[in-house]
Amino acid sequence: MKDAIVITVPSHPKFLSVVRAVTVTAVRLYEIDDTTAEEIKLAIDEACTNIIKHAYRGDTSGKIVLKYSAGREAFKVVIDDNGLKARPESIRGRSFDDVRPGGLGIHFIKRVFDIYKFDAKKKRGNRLTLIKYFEGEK
Amino acid sequence: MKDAIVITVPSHPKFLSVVRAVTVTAVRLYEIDDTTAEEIKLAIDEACTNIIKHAYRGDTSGKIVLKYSAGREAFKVVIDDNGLKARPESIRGRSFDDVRPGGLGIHFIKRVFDIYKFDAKKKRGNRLTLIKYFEGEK
Amino acid sequence: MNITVAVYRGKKVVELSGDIDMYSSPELREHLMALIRRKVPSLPVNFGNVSYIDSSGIATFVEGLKCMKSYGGRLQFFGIPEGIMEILRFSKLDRVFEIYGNIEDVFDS
Amino acid sequence: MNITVAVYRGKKVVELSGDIDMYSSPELREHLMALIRRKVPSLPVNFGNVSYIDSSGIATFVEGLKCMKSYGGRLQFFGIPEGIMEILRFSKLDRVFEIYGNIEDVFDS
Ligand SMILES: Nc1ncnc2c1ncn2[C@@H]1O[C@H](COP(=O)(O)OP(=O)(O)O)[C@@H](O)[C@H]1O
Ligand SMILES: Nc1ncnc2c1ncn2[C@@H]1O[C@H](COP(=O)(O)OP(=O)(O)O)[C@@H](O)[C@H]1O
Repeated sequence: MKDAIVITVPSHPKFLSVVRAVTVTAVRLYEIDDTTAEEIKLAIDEACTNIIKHAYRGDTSGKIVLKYSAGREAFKVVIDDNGLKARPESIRGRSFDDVRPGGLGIHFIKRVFDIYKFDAKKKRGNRLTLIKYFEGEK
Repeated sequence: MKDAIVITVPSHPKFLSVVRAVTVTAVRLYEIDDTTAEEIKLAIDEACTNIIKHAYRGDTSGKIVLKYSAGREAFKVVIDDNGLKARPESIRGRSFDDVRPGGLGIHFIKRVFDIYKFDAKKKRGNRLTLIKYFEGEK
Repeated sequence: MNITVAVYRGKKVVELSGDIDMYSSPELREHLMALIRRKVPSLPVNFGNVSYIDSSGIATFVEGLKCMKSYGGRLQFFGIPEGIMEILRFSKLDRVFEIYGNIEDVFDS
Repeated sequence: MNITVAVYRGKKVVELSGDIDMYSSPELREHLMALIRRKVPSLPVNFGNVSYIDSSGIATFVEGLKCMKSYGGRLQFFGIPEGIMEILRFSKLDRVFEIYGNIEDVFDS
């Protein structure tokens, strides 16, 4: 998991385009196929959107730090914020049959990432770890 | 100069594509026109290439940290490394009439940036500040 | 994202391009709702030049659809790129929205 | 960056695409030098699909040109996008390299 890329952006939605650009270019370095790359781009965008909405409650003066790395077995993104603590047990996507605005983000994240985990030891803010395992050898 | 974007990449040429992607997307946020955006993309790439070649002498295990920000008057990029100290007085592009490989990078950087300055106070490594002033009001 | 309203065969068509995300969806919502408030009977939306949509963009359209349904209006998507179609299928929203191949299919419907 | 060698009217043409930077230029150098070592009398290079070139890429071509000139060979660029042409003009290298509009112009030269 060496060769990490770290990016810090303000918690303002206008920086999501920067996060997407880094994500797609980073993913390409790790030789991940285009379809998966698009799924990862959406997932990371959704994770940041959730931080802006729920952890920072729309306060755009906070920070989001993303760290991308990959080894032979997995691609990993660790996302830190200094917002309100998430209650992981209450994070759940809504049922697809219940059609109303919202509640899709978590589904988009879990569609592509095998691990979606908040670090319980972090004192202030949140650290979310997302891991996607590669299939077979790489 | 708030709302900064900070990115850290290893001093390996394969991460230049990530730096270019961030640069172009960042520049677009600050409403810089496309021609200038392309010039800035090239300039930042050249500054990082120089760090890999001259500050790290090809050692790919170092780090390059880029901080992008913009105010009403200027667009600024500050680039930090932990490599060998540059001797700013010896940094000079070669004459265009002397056609041989190399020596174009500095010209590409100074073409678009008004300020190209190493921080003399930095103890270890280098801090290069690049500033582009906006013309007229913005 | 860029949003314009074109007129095709005398009917308003929403033309979208670029990325629709948490940053741009409020602007999309504003334009969409301005049209819907006038109770347009049908509203075709061209997705042909949309490069990206996230859950904020989708939520905006779900909201628009609910509003239109309340007065019997129809929200009609066409020209959806495969990557976006995939997201709608995954979210089971391909069954919820009216989806057409191109503008002619919308008019023939 | 992607590099392939096509054959057009019985002649080798280097086809480049993507970004040429410090990461990809060593591969470009290898391919270019392998051709030049065989003392090809002329070498057309298609820039039509090149999205980006930095000083490392330019240095590679300057080196290739110098090698070819040593035996009277000709390095010929064509299809250069405006952004890249701008960089060559700025570096005064538009006077150093042979530059053509398209492959036909190269053959007619
Ligand atoms: N980073 C986060 N911090 C706190 N709560 C979160 C976070 N991410 C998601 N949640 C909770 O999980 C729910 C589902 O998230 P999501 O599927 O993205 O839908 P939405 O954000 O549109 O409601 C949210 O409504 C929120 O209550
Ligand atoms: N970051 C740096 N650290 C130390 N020396 C540098 C740095 N950047 C440039 N230089 C010096 O300035 C010279 C000119 O730089 P440049 O125009 O980029 O050409 P090139 O790197 O191809 O030689 C270099 O050869 C080098 O001696």
